[in-house]
Amino acid sequence: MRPLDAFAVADWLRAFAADVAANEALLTDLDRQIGDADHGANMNRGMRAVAALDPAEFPDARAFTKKAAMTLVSTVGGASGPLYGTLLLRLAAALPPDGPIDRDAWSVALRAAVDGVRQRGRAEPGDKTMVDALQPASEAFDAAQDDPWGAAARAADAGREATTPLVAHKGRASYLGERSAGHADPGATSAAMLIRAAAGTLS
Amino acid sequence: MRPLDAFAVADWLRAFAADVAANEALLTDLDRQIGDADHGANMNRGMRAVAALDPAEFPDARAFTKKAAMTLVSTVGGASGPLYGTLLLRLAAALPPDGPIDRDAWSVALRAAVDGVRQRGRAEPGDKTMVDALQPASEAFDAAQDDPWGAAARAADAGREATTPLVAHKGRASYLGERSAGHADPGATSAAMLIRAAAGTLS
Amino acid sequence: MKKLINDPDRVVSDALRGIEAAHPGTLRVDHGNRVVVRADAPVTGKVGVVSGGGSGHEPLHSGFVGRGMLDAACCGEVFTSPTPDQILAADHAVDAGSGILHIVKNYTGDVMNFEMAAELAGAEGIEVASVVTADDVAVADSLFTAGRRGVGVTLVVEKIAGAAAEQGRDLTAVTELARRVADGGRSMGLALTSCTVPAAGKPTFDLADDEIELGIGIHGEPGRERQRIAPAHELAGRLLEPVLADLDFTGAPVIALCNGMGGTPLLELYGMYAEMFERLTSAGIRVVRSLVGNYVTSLEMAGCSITLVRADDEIIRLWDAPVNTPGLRWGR
Amino acid sequence: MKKLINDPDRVVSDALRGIEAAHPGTLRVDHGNRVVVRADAPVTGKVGVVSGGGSGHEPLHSGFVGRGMLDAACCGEVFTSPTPDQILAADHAVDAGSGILHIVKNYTGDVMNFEMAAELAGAEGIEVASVVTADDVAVADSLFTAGRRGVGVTLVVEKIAGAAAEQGRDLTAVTELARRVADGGRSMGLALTSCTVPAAGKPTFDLADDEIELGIGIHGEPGRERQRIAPAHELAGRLLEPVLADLDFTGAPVIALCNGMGGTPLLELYGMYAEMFERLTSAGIRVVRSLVGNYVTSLEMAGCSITLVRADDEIIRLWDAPVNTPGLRWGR
Ligand SMILES: Nc1ncnc2c1ncn2[C@@H]1O[C@H](COP(=O)(O)OP(=O)(O)O)[C@@H](O)[C@H]1O
Ligand SMILES: Nc1ncnc2c1ncn2[C@@H]1O[C@H](COP(=O)(O)OP(=O)(O)O)[C@@H](O)[C@H]1O
Ligand SMILES: [Mg+2]
Ligand SMILES: [Mg+2]
Ligand SMILES: [Mg+2]
Ligand SMILES: [Mg+2]
Repeated sequence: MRPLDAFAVADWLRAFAADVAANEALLTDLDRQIGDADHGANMNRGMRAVAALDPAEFPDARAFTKKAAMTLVSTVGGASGPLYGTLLLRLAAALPPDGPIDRDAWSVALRAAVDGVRQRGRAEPGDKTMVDALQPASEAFDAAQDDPWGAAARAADAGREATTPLVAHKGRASYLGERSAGHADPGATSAAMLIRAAAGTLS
Repeated sequence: MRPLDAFAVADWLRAFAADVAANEALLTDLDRQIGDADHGANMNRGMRAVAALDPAEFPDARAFTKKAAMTLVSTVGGASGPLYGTLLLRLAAALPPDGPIDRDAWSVALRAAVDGVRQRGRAEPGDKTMVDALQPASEAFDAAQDDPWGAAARAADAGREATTPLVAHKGRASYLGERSAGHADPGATSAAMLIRAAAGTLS
Repeated sequence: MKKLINDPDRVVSDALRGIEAAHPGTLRVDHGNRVVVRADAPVTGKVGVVSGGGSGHEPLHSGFVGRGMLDAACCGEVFTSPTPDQILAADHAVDAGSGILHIVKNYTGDVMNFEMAAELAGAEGIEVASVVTADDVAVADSLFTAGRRGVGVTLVVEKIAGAAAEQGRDLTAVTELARRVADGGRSMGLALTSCTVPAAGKPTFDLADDEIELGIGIHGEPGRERQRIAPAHELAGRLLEPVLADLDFTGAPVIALCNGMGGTPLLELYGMYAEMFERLTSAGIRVVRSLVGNYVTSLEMAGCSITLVRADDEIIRLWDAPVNTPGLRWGR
Repeated sequence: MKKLINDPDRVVSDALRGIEAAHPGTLRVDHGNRVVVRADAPVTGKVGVVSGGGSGHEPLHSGFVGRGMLDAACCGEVFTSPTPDQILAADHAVDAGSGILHIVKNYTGDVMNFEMAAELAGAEGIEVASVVTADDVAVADSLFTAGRRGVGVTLVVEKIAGAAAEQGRDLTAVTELARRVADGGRSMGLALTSCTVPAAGKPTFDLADDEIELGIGIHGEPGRERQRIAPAHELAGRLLEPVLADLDFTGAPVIALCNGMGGTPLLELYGMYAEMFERLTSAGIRVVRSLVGNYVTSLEMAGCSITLVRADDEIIRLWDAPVNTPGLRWGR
């Protein structure tokens, strides 16, 4: 595992930001199908602001992550702003001091982050939300023999895929009732990108 | 010349009403080009009401024509309502008593009618209005060797044709300035139908 | 054509049923004549203020009937001026013996129908004065043409004349004020899309996806010029330049109207108003009162118009006077 | 996409410049936080009433800021709820020490952002209560879902809570009233056309030339069902049936809102209201107050919604109380 510091977290979130920017139209199109056509714009606005943060200005990974969380909360709005903001806030609070970090520490932090999202959104797995990518990711991370981030990324992606046939129970897509089935969830799609970015930068 | 009575005038106006009904879309389309796309609807609404009048209920041609005029005034609105209304009102006032009628009597009545339109609308020939069909019709009626109504109808039609290149100075088409050139005037088109109907029913 | 209507021929009468149901204390409706009348008309000792025109411009005119503004509005077919007998019925409904002012937008049909009605009313001994609004600078003004169209200033004339009549001023005074406002008003509009007249069933004109029409009227009459869509700040300039070139608006308090044509959301209208306000301020023009919204519309047309009115202290006081109508309401 | 804007990213901030220029005596704007604040806030001894949401629904909410209604409105990006720091800035701007009511439409994003703001305000010692509106019967209500969307009733809640706060009632009383209104309101909408979110650049959904979408939300969220366009009297039934099936509106005075989605002209809205009013009357429902117009909109979407609110004498008195905002104004 890459040792923990503000630069590691910044690399992670910048990789995520780049993926979101490249896929803004895709995320918005998914949201057009079952939501209000703004998830790409929302996430891109927020992650552009996060990517502009300079990790050199922060004492440690925890402070940097907290700032990234607050940046999302104050720039994104909508459902994804508080949810991704809470994810990073809880992650920050659970992070150990800078330095070498083992998989157990990441496991604890990741679980705390995902629990935070579930509490904030009151969503259960199967509700067709970002939780359907995040929860399997956290579980796969814990169960992996080796390469836990890689396992988490694959699980997040599978979780995202699995949202397609679901009927949404939370978020804007829930207004569609049965008509929400047949489209992947936009938030699960961006969440899978977040975990994939972690695999590419934190392993 | 067909002797004058309420039935003769009713036949004339019903023939005109039928022509307007058959050409409602054409009149509206002409008005779409240089006006507000309602001349067909306006004239059809009014002439339907006129065609529904029963000539048997009127003492003479003059009373029937006056009623037709008031019917147009109170059902058409727009520019054409007062103009066609005034045309028939002045015609009625200038009509001789029922019975045989000669071309001189018609000539006087037609001239009075056309003068009424010019006064009400303050339009001169060449302003690209119904006057450009009516004025030549009246003049051709007076100048004709025989078949004065036929000559009037041909002149009205030529007058209508001649409105195409004109720049409008009166009515809604005048707002277009130079852009009003290139389209025939809708009111001149319906006025030519009125004179043609007279040729078919009053000769 | 997709519209929330029963039948193109019933659009106006259906809407009149609705306006009657929605504003019982403010107005009543003469359905036979399609005239909307202030609930307590005729008001003793008061000049009657009557306007009207084709329908499809709501809230103009029916939405401006009520205390402090119009005593009656005559509703023609969509975009077709009302007939003389409608107007005469309105005159009868509001006549309190103090005379009647007709406020007429300068369209050939409106002018002629109101003229005929005024002749008929005059023959009955009712004193009628008329003020014609002709504020649209998109149209060249000339003695040899029908002159300019009446658009946005009509609202301001109706408000000021209505307030003056409410205060008991006589017909001469109300007419003089109305004319002063009409003379001091200039407007210019643009369209992003056409409207569709219900009876016609298809759009009055076509515009490409990146095209706008400058100098549009309120009946879907074509404008004078087409250009590509441009940023709001540029379009604000295109609307204001001909207005400011036509009349000097410095040195007097100005009433400004940033008016939507019916299909443009408030979000955009406020953005346009921001651009206009800044241009006016830097041109030294002092906007002291304003309205931003859909007031003088053209069915569902997308677009907007600007109206500026050169006012004075008296006009501003009358603007601020109470008004209670469906479309404009303030004070008690 | 053809719109009267400068740049999709500037739409909201441009509109805020315009609303500030147009209503100087009524409100002020905190441009950094995109918060519209009543001109004289904070008002001593008065509960602060704060709402907000995504932009694109104007006049909701910014157009309802002023005496007798909202103390502040937080403006998110188009169709995107505002952030907690915007809401906290609004709370700070209106806090007079008497507590603050948040009026929140029931969307996951709005609920969570207002919740976070309330936690932050609470941590600073500001007392915050919240009322969530959830009146859209097009959405199935269930404990296991996000529940119903908040739409038209929000306007009525803002008016009643604003009037109660203006009269000096305390936070508990204002909150109880707001909740009572929210509980008694039901809505249903339909769309003839989609809207286009400026940042997205294309219509959110497609409808055929003869198709309408029933049960539409105010963010271009797809509805529940499509059908062919039908006459207004039939569509009025389609909107009213589910509303009336959901709550008993007999035996109480009812406030009715016939609301345009932004692109539907008043002429059509009044026609729809006529149909609704007749159905309600024959169902024995007593509509005592009404609004017909574009109040809770979805950019330039064509369509309409109906909102009915079961009221009582106290609510009617508060509805009639003076209000002075850009979008709703009456009394002194
Ligand atoms: N209650 C919830 N819990 C978890 N995730 C949610 C919840 N509600 C919505 N989401 C996620 O947020 C995504 C939508 O985000 P976004 O479009 O940015 O916000 P909004 O729905 O406010 O427009 C959904 O696809 C879903 O994954
Ligand atoms: N001042 C006028 N004098 C004579 N005819 C006129 C005048 N103004 C308009 N017209 C005629 O009226 C026709 C338009 O009628 P119509 O479309 O029914 O009324 P509107 O212009 O009010 O919509 C024009 O084509 C023209 O022939
Ligand atoms: Mg969304
Ligand atoms: Mg016409
Ligand atoms: Mg017309
Ligand atoms: Mg959103």
